[in-house]
Amino acid sequence: MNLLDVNGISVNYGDIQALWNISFSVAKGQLVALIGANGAGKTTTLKSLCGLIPTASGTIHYDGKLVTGMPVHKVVDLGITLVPEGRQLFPKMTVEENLLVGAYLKRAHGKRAQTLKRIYEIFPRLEERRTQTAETLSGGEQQMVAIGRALMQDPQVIMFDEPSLGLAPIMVQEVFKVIQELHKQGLTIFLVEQNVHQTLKVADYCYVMENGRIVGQGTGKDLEADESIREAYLGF
Amino acid sequence: EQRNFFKIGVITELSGDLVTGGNITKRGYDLWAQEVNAKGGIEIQGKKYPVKLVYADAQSNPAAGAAAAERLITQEKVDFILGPYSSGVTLAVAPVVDKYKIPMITGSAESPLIWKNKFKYTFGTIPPINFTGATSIKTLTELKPAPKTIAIIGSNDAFSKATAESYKAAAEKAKLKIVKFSIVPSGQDMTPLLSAVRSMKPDVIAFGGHDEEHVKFVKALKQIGYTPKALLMHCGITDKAFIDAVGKDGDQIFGTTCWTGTAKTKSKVLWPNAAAYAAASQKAFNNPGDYTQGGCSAAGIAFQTALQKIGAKPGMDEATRTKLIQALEQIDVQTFYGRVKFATSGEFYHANVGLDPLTIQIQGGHVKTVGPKASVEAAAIYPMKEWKSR
Amino acid sequence: MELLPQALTDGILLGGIYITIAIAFSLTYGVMHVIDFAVGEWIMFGAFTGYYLNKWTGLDPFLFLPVIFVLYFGVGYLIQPVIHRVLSGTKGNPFLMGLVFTFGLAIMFRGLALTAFGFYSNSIPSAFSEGSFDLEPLGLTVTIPTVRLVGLAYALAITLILHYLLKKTNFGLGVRALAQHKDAAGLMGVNSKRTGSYVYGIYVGISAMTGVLLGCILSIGAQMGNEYTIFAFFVVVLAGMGYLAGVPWAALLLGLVQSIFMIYFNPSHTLLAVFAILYIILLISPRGLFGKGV
Amino acid sequence: MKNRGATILAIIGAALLILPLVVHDTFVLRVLTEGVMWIGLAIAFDVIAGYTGYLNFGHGAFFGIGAYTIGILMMQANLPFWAALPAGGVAAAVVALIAGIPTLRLKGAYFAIATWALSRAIQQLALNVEFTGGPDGMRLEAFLNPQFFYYLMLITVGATFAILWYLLERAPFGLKLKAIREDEEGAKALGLNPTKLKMQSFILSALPTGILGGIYAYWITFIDPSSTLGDLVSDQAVVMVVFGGMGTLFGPALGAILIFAFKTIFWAYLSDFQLLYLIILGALIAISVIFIPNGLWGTMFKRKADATRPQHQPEPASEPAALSAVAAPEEGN
Amino acid sequence: MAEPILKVNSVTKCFGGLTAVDDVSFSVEKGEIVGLIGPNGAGKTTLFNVISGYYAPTKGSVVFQGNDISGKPPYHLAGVGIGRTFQVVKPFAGLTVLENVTIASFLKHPKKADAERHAWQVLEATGLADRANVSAAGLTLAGRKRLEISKALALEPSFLLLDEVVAGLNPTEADRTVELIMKLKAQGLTILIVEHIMRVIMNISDRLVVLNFGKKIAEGTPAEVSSDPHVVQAYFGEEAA
Ligand SMILES: Nc1ncnc2c1ncn2[C@@H]1O[C@H](COP(=O)(O)OP(=O)(O)OP(=O)(O)O)[C@@H](O)[C@H]1O
Ligand SMILES: Nc1ncnc2c1ncn2[C@@H]1O[C@H](COP(=O)(O)OP(=O)(O)OP(=O)(O)O)[C@@H](O)[C@H]1O
Ligand SMILES: [Mg+2]
Ligand SMILES: [Mg+2]
Repeated sequence: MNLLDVNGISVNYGDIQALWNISFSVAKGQLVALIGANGAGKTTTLKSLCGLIPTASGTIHYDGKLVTGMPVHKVVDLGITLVPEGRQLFPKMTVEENLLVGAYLKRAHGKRAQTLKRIYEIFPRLEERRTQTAETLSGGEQQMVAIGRALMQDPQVIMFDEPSLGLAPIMVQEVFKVIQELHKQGLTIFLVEQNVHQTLKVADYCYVMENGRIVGQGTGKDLEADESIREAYLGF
Repeated sequence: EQRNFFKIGVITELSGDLVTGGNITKRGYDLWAQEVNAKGGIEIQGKKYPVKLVYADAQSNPAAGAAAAERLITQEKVDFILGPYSSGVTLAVAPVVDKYKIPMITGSAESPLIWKNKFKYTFGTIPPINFTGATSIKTLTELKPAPKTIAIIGSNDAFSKATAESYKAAAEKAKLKIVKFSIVPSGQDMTPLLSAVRSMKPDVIAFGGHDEEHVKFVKALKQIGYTPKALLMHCGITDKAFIDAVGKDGDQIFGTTCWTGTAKTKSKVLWPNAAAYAAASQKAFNNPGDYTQGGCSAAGIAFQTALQKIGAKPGMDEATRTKLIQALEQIDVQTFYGRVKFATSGEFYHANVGLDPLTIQIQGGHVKTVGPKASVEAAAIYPMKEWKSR
Repeated sequence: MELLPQALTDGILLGGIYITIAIAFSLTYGVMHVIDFAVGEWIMFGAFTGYYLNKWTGLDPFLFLPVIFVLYFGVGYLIQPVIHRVLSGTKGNPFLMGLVFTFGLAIMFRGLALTAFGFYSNSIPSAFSEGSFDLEPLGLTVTIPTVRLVGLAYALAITLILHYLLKKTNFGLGVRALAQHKDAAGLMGVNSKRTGSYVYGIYVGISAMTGVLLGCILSIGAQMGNEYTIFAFFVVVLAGMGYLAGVPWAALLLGLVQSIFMIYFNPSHTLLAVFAILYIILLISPRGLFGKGV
Repeated sequence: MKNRGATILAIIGAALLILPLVVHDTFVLRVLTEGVMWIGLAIAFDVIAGYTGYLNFGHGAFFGIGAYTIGILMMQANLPFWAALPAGGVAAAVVALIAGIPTLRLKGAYFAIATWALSRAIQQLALNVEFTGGPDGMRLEAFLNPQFFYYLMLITVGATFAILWYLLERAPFGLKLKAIREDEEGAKALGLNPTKLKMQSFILSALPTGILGGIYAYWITFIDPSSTLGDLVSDQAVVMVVFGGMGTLFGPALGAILIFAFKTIFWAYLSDFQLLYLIILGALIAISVIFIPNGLWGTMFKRKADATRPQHQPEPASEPAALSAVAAPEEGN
Repeated sequence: MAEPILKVNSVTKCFGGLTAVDDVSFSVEKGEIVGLIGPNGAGKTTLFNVISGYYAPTKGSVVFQGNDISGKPPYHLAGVGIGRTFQVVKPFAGLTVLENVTIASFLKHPKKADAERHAWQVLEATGLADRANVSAAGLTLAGRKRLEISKALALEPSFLLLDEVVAGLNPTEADRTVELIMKLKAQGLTILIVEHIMRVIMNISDRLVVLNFGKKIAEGTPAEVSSDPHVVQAYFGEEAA
């Protein structure tokens, strides 16, 4: 069953059209990736999926419900969330407060103590830094908080926007491990990455985007074997 | 310009910080015009010429006042001008009216500064505050048991500071011991200062300030629980609005003024006496009017009298206006407001020195004259009743 | 020296008044990043509402506080979307736009008030305006006016309630998140529009209640707002803009400076001292007394 | 476009110069004089606010300092006006220099409120010292020659405009200030000294303001703390600049003309509706902020600029060519 | 051997109790590319900030072309030939791309017309010329990173500090940037670069300096460093690149 169904959406920034008639779907429990050049429109896609920016046309269904035009707080209430590009933490709040904001929703509020414990198990580093304000964390730690915060929402689908950006190799591996772990636990994952090599390895299915359009798709293995993809996105 | 009515410019503060005073001024001018017109106008050589007021808002800003004067004179071609509420605006307007040789009488501005500048075309019906302040102090010193100490506070604006200084000069002369003399920034909560004053236990507290400061002052004194034997403020307290605002706490406060609605005046021009004026004002504005408003109406009467005297008709030329100035310098007329007579030399040049200042006290919500002896309506209540037991 | 206890008391009570003026103002700045020039006008409207309610019903104005809060909460709630629109504009400088927008509102409100209420000053009578506490029995020459004490209590109560709301409730968590990062807060499920409206509503409501209090302690008038806007700015900047916990201290400092200055120095230099102190503190600690402003 | 703009400007300038020969109405001349003064105040304010990004709520203090300097020099030191006038500008500039060193380290609202506190402190100072006349203010000897003040104001503001235009729009200085406005830290890496540039901008804003204050004092003949050192100049300058469009010279000038014209017309011909005027002015300000956040000038000319700017295209051709399908081969690299 | 262009002598930088850079020394020879790597929060950006004058070192000194520059303000250092980019890009968002670069060009070309001409040249070289009149805010991430480089280059520096100018770029974009960097090196520029993308840093660097918890833990050729067990453990992780 498809948890997320995107049908022909277009998005404009003023006079500039950033997305052209995008369609794709994500099935429950899958790890689906979206790759593409800079400025292809990946972030724009994610933002429009969770209602952060309005779509000009097309529909988005989540779990059978139409979410197009819904404000972001309602969309996330349905169980889909985003770990945004650049982490977007609450800089003056402590690590723990950042995580607790994740449990703002009624749905998540009840289980917050429990979820928090689980997150500290996944990221013991965060427990060590509970009372440190987010702005003083290192890049990798910030990324952990961002992921943890999303998990606090008890979502069904997590969308990641370039979670490995600016991370040291050791942290990149860490983040990919966590993503795979979450996938294993049954979460549906939609991943946008520049680290194409690793991404194709872990993804069940993958879409390729260029200039605001979906220009290719296939399983991770298929795409990895694809010459043009190799040249365009894997370099060397 | 040929007209069969007098066109009179009114420059006053209809907006900005001084909007209260400006509007009181306007009422005074309005009431005069209304009354004149009700009688068919000003009678000049057997013919009656109605008056028409043209307003210009000085926005509580001297520059706007000067522009207002220029507009009224050059565009509206007014015959003469009824002047601003505040001294500041008056000081900016006066050179302009001098330049165009257009007479102006202000019914309100009472800073000594104006008169020291000796503007040829500017007159004022309200005596300067340094002329009136002494009377109240004198009245207070004649009460039994005579007060010995006084604390004087003034707000830091031109008028209030001058008030406080005139009280100070009078107190020194009357050998009252001044335990405190303070000027405070305008509009502030004065509680801490009054706490300090309280510890000195002065018999009299005198305050120079404006409307809203009067209310705050009374409330602050009450809140710290200090009742002096006498509390002296200024003319503002005669306004009904002040009495309404402080209610019973306003009772027994002294004030300095030149006129009240019950003043014993007699006149042949317009209102026969103060009471008639107060009644007319009550009818028009639901407020008997205070001495600023009265002074403004009296300014109109002064013009009216001078015009009649020289037989000037609307659309005066420069020569006539010069004659009008001379006539104004010579008039000595009894009005509902009292005697109007402008000084022609000295530090009160062109200010009205015909009036006798009065000491008043609020008694049971009414303004009563309690001094000087000749004008007394009621005996002063002294010492003041404790705030607590009211 | 004998005056010192009274000087301190007066200063603290005056500080209480400043807390009431500034605390909610600081909250909106912290959350919405708007410097509301109309803060004094909300206070003024509240004061006149209290005045007329008292006049018509004859009941004590303190009884109306909840009514006034609810009424002005509604007003703030309804106006907030407009302010939100101004502030979230991508054009121009939103901070400045917010400031100029509320500046326009303030001018308009003053005009409306002068038209509706006239230009006279007034005062709101209350049972509390009467008495005072004398600490004479304790050997101190200190008088505490009841109404000012009530004002201080009200200030502290509002401070505590706001503190509780912000720090201990889920709503508060959402508000704080919103203050720091609007989009991220949205992603966490915070309804930014509604939460913003609540905050602005609370601010307008509290400011209006403060107006009633000021009417009882001091005086009211259509032009009273300007002066309180100045003091609200003063306190909030001194506290560190948007730093709520700094407001009581900044307000008390201001009250004490004024009181000490009036008693021990030349009272006519009081405001000079106040402004000079604000200026100097900003120079030494550019984000307020505690360096915690945003 | 440039040439046409210059021609229009030249025509307006010439018209303003010969105006007093045609218009003999001294009131009109007075209004024009004041209008020109407001243009000067608005553009001077915009130097620091619009170009540099520092909202100076104490702008009125420079005006007042200029006014008082001239008042004191003329009335107490008996200097002639021409000798006193430059001193007004210099005094304002010196105060800007002294006040700028600490205040320009502050950011955003803190700067706005610190400058405002400073201007209040200066006002209180003037109320409390002898040589300013305290609350009574100060009267200058009256020299009521409308043409004189009109030309003096026009020449001063015209010169200010020309100098500012050159410095801000022609010379690198303006662009450097904008860099500071956008990102001070980033600007440092490019060799700009923000402290120095901000100070220059502050002084450049204060100097003409002080001179205008001086002319004002001599023209109106009366100054006092509540009007001359009050908030009017700052408040009105903010409104004019925002309404006209910040960070442009023509915007504030336009804003000054329109706001001043609105005020004057209302004041002169609709004075029976004085309070309505407050309501309308307030509403006008609020509404203009909502609908034209870039100000009039910004809205009128940004539109055009947007339209003429190159279309937002896909990345340059050296980028990977569009993948028409997964298998499409790719060239380059 | 000639005097190194940059010498970092025992530089320490503390923030309150935190020591972000701890007694780090190394030098950069003229014409080489030195890579600065290390885990997140190791102190790389902080060290950049010290070298470019944004922070004064708490201890130690920075010597550039034989002159002690520690504590000199950034605008002074820009004048002596140090250009830098920012990890968090800092475009002047309200200005156009051309204006952004022109501002930097003023350093060597005080006349506006000259500066603009020079800025054009820089933009052509960095491939942003077709965006010259676009508002800097409208650029994509790749564009903004390139704008950062353009601004630094417009200063005509002799020494360039690049902080994660490749991060976030897709491989093709990254390659273009690498190409640009190599071209700059060929023109004689000395470059100190921070980057997490191994593919890039390993290929372009002549030498690497590795920081961890503010301390220098290794220095050497890419080959030497990537086989250093400390570095592998702290930075690369088991699956070393
Ligand atoms: N706020 C905005 N205003 C105008 N244009 C925008 C805005 N945000 C993005 N764009 C444009 O929309 C297009 C898609 O941008 P988007 O950020 O979605 O790309 P992306 O695939 O996420 O790129 P990256 O890999 O660099 O993150 C780009 O051309 C970008 O310039
Ligand atoms: N201004 C500051 N105040 C306090 N701490 C700071 C400051 N700047 C940096 N730090 C701290 O110093 C340490 C080093 O930070 P730095 O930014 O130099 O790391 P980095 O090596 O560049 O990391 P990354 O690879 O994530 O960019 C971090 O722990 C950081 O939180
Ligand atoms: Mg993106
Ligand atoms: Mg870094």
